[in-house]
Amino acid sequence: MNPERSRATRSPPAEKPHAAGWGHLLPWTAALAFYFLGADFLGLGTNALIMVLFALSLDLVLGYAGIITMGHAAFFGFGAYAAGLCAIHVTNDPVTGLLIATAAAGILGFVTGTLILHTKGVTLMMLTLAIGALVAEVANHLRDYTGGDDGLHGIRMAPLLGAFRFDLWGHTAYLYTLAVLLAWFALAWRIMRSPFGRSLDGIRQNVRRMRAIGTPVWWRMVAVYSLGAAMAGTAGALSAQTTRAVGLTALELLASGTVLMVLILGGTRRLYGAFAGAVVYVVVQDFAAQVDPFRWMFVIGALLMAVVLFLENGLMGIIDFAAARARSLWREQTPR
Amino acid sequence: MNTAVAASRLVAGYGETVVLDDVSFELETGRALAVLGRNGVGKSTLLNTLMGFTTVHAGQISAFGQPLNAMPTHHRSRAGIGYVPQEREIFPSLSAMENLRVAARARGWPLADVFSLFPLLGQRRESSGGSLSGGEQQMLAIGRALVGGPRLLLLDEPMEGLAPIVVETLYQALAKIRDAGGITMILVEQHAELALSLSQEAIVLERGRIAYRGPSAELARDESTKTRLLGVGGVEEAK
Amino acid sequence: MSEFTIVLDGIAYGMVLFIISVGLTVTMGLMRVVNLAHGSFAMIGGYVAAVAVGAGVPFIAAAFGAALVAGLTGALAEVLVYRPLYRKGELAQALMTFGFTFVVIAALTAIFGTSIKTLPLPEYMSGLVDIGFRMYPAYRLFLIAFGLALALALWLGIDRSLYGARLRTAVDNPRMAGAVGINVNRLFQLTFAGGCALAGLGGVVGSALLPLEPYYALRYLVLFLVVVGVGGVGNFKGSFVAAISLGVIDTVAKYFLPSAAAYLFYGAVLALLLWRPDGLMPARSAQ
Amino acid sequence: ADTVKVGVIMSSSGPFARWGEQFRQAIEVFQKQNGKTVSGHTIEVIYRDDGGPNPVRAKQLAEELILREKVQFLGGFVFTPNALAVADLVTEAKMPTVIFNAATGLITRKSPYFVRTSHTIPQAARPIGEWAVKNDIKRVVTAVSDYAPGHDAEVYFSKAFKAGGGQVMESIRIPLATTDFSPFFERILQQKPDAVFVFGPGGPPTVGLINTWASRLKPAGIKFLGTAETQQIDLPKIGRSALGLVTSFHYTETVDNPLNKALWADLVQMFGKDTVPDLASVGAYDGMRVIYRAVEKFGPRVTGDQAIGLWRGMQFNSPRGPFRIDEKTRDVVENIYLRRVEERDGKLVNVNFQTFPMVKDPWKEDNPE
Amino acid sequence: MSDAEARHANTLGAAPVLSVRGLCKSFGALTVAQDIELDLPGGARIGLIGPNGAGKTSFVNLLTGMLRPDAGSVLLEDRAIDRLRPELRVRRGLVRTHQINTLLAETPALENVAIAIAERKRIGWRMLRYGTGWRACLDEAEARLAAMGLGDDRLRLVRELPYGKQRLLEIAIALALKPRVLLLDEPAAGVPAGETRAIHEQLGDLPQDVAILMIEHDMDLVFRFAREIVVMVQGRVLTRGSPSEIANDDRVREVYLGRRVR
Ligand SMILES: Nc1ncnc2c1ncn2[C@@H]1O[C@H](COP(=O)(O)OP(=O)(O)OP(=O)(O)O)[C@@H](O)[C@H]1O
Ligand SMILES: Nc1ncnc2c1ncn2[C@@H]1O[C@H](COP(=O)(O)OP(=O)(O)OP(=O)(O)O)[C@@H](O)[C@H]1O
Ligand SMILES: [Mg+2]
Ligand SMILES: [Mg+2]
Repeated sequence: MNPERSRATRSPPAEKPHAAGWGHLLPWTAALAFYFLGADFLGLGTNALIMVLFALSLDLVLGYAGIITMGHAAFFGFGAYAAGLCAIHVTNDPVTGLLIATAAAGILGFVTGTLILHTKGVTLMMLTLAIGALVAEVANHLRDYTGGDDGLHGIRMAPLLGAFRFDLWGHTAYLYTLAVLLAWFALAWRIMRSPFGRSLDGIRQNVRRMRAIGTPVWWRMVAVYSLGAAMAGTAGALSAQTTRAVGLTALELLASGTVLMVLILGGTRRLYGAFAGAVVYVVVQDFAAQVDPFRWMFVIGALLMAVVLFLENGLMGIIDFAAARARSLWREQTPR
Repeated sequence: MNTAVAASRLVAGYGETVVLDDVSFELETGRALAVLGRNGVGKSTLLNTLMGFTTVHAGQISAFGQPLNAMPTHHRSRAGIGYVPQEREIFPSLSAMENLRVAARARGWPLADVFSLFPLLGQRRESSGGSLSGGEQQMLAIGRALVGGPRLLLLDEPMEGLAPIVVETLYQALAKIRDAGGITMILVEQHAELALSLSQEAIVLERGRIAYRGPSAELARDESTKTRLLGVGGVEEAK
Repeated sequence: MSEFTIVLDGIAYGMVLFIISVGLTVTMGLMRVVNLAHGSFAMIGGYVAAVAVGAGVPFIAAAFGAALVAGLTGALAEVLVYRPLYRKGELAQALMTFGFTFVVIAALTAIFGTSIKTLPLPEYMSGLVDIGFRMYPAYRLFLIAFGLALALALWLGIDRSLYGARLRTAVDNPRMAGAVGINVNRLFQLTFAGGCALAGLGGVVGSALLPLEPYYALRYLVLFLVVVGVGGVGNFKGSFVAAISLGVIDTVAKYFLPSAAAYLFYGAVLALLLWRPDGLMPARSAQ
Repeated sequence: ADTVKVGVIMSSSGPFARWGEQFRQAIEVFQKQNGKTVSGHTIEVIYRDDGGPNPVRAKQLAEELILREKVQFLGGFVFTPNALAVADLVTEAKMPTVIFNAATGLITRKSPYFVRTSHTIPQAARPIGEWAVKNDIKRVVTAVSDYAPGHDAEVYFSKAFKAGGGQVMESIRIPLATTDFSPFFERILQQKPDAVFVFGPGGPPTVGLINTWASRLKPAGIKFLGTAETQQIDLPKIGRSALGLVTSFHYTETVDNPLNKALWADLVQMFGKDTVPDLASVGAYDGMRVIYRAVEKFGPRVTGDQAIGLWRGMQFNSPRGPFRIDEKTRDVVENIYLRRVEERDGKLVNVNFQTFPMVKDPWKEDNPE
Repeated sequence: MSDAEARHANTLGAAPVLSVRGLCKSFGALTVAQDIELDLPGGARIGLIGPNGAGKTSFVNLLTGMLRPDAGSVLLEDRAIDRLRPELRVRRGLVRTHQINTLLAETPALENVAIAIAERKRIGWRMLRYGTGWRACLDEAEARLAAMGLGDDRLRLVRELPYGKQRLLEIAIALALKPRVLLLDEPAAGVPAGETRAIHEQLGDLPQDVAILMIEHDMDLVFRFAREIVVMVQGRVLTRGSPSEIANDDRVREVYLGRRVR
């Protein structure tokens, strides 16, 4: 063997973007601080957190496994209806309802996933879309149960853990949502760094390669699809429980489109991208709609375009950019 | 003096990564240059730079007296640079025939000539590029460059994946092109003897710099340099 | 004979789907840009024509004028919006074109208001024609004829031409396409403009079945995507067959089984795609 | 003098943007006619966009309006699910809330602080059923959009029609996304009914719906019965196909009444000659009247219970005609008009030919508390 | 080992690890496999050569399940695997490399190998408890890359590696799967002559009972490696024999070897 192997380039070894320890602290502290500082906006805040969870669930499916789905809202909506119906007919304990809804959405994800995940690309996209549309249609038709177009209402939640009432100001709702989000986030963070998560990364990049090392590709995709569905179901359930209402819109294509937009806006495959995207989207939408409810589409549209044009991977691109700047400044200042 | 290609103090790479460092050479029209070197020393990058696929950080490159630095790739092709990339890069959704037709120019080789050079390709002309076998794709990549009527032919390991008997045919064809003059060739090859016997001049790259430059015949005889720069000694010894 | 009428209705409806989606077959199918802004161009065409017809321009002239305007808008958008995108991957493209659609909707609403726009058909198209056993709307016959002509023209002009092959090289491998002398930027710009012009034309011609309104660009987008998806990305024959099949299935189902109609369209999409995962007419590269 | 804030939740973006626009224009006209102040107190209207049927967003907006903006009244609500979503909140906050549009029967049941200034679907659908069966129409096919309002319309029309001895041959439900109505109408053609009762999805597809009727069913003598399909705003787009359509509705633009004329005239003056009042306009206009009355009576610190107390049984003249809020149900009691589309001065208009005076919501009668 | 002995070992040795029975495949009018019969006993070192387009890669695709045969059967350790999906065949030890690089381009070289090792160890499903297991995979991957001479490149994204190193990585991954049967499709194409030694050494380090089939157009490598050579032409086995027999076979010279310029 030749001991002096040539290395032609001077590029440093590839660094995987890793959020540093304090990087974790920032968003969560901010979310907690908001509870104290944004008291008038807790409803908005809760919706934003729910959107974060929803987008996070899409990140697993789309960002990591590369399954482009246009029907993800089906799971959100299914979870929402499951939680709502559970509260009305079974038990109005929030945690039980949340678990039931999560499981229900996960099962729907598993069943539809097994059906469609042998396809790929545009075909898969259209299949997810068709399934989303069919689920929405079923909800519309089962008016006796779902309220159809009138929406599901009459949901009354028992106090959380028997102790905390869902108050008018949304304090309980906010903290409850934040806690659930944190739990899912921690789980997702770990899973995406596990061998399982890495195999998804591989599947997204090159299915042939993964087959050639013996990865049961289809099963892995079904697994992550179900996982994402369950997570979206939790988000839906939170929405149903905190607003005490579910509408068909939760299931509609536009909802699938919105969450897609939110995730890509934030940046895929970062987990925190879901954070950035959801918060910015919800806030901008709310703000623009207040300033001029007739023209907010223009603002949102321009924002989306600007992000794509000027940032590499969504809003998280800003953070990468800032980190890179900081690193190079650091290097310039410290003699090597 | 009739210079076909020239590079002076060229620094080029991918994005911020610098691969080629201070590379200079000149090649006269009608001559063949062998570019040798180990894995990852920048051979392909040199050809890529001539095609405009890299970032040039410093230095000049020109072909046929025109500066290339700012010229878009399709103009380079129209100016007469033909390219056979290392990974073949044939167009998978086009048939073999279409792969040739999109590249064909009046001044280039007629399609029939390509098919008589590679009869197998003629038999597969209706197959889509993506379904061709590795060797067939290689033939197609070469054919595609030839039908464009290049004045400067860049070949990145053109023999790879071809059966020995086809290598022989191709060798003779390239030798003929070389002997006819007119077409300038830059040939990147792993098989040093083959490359050296086809070319009049050779450069050896090491870590993106030119480590050796001289007539091919001389390098072919210089076993110690070859061993040092190319590590081919092992093969010799095993024979 | 009612059955025959229904099939005819289905074909006419399918033709509308085809006429509007075919532009998307060009931009998304052939050029592989995830073009969620397709509806915007159809909408721009439709609005322009509506204004023109309102001002007294004859229908056909207005239609082609609208196609031209949509095409030019497309050419401009290609430079400003799409060109930076080709390398950025499908997600960035989806986001960008979605944003673009929002902006177009907001702009058109600002200019033309929030009410729907109608495009009155000329006399000769709005009447009924005797087709032997009954009277039948002339407009639908026109749709069928127009759709067939368009399909044939595109099949010959793109699928079977060197231009089509060039386009596919640029999509397969733009770098290498440049290396065989193809001006990828110009080719894309022209093609994109063409796709947008087709969208504009479709917006005009189909306006009686897909009414023009501020939300048009998003409301019917799914329909267009489905046609392109079911047809197999990137070929006209596929889109044509898919559009007609979906049109006929949808219409016939609504006639015979109105109670299940809501499920039938997407049910059919699901069934067709599970049966033929590469689309009804898979593109060659999919083999 | 104080400022009284009124939060209006409406749809002013997306496919239903027109509703928001109509609301806003009518409110501005109302404030022009009646001043922006009531007994020296400024009435400030704060608009919020819910973007369409979206209960989650509606609830969040209502929360913000109540908690942050500290509004005194809520108004608006184009869609039923949005109104239902705020019911609990409104009850908890004792917030007097005026539904300007949403038209499902049960809404006012859901909170004691709801009143309604629009109509309910059953209210509009029943009279035309009663009328049809008395006017030589014996056999009908119903074709309604497949969503809750459509289902309600189908049920209440059929009930009244059958009660009069008519026969409903088939009840077809048309998927909401339908833009090509020909297969349904072709099916109806085969059954040869005397008329078809239609409840369309509203908005853009209406034009296609009526045109398809005109080209397929009209020649066969099958009449068109509807409710909101022939609004003035759509008539010019539908064109002459609309001639002769019979619909029943609580508001007709051509009603001869000074308030209506003033409303129309001011809309035109402020927002251009093509502006036409419609159900959204009267809903918002009368909604503002109701709110003004409450401030007039109780001043800027009006409580929910005071306002609702005042509103129960309140009566006044509306552009639509006489108007009353039911004492018990807090729902609107109003005339339902049967109208026919006619051509007047080269323009298509709805013309009333029969009035069902002061109709109550039939749903509440059928579903006693 | 003499030629005769080699053949003896092949025909009479232990039961074949892989046997191919009557394999047929055509694409329309083009036949790429015509009634192919082949046994790979443990320890086999077979070179598969033949003109371009003869069907060599297709043969590998048929064995690994990437192509569905029209007829015939493949037995791995006496069990028919025709119905197994490709990934399950891999799990049973039937491993291949690709003629055209098939790697995870946006992933560092190290992880490309580590993921494969994780699958081999069946820990690819682990989601939550994986710490030491995954560390071990990384460590093994690191060692394997170093042995291939790719140690310095382990953290670089595959996309940025030069072509030749990507070829070596293909092989490193295949070896990391600890195959029972290894099918190499032109492993050395694009690898400089100096570097082919690394391949040769690595193959030499494999357990002796692993069966290897190598497709190559580089005759130096084939003749150094193979104990038996199979020549395939137009989907059929033209002939087979020891390297020296094949080198002197006129038919093989005519259709494939030519006069040997190399
Ligand atoms: N896209 C890229 N981005 C960054 N670096 C690259 C890229 N492509 C190649 N390189 C680096 O450039 C250097 C030169 O690579 P190049 O492909 O020119 O080598 P080569 O001499 O052709 O090698 P081989 O013999 O393997 O083909 C290598 O170190 C490689 O890692
Ligand atoms: N999917 C396919 N559809 C149609 N023809 C195919 C397909 N795959 C391969 N072929 C054809 O089958 C023949 C055999 O291909 P294969 O790749 O097996 O050749 P090979 O022996 O590996 O050749 P090489 O030495 O050039 O790699 C080729 O002529 C090729 O064009
Ligand atoms: Mg190279
Ligand atoms: Mg091969």
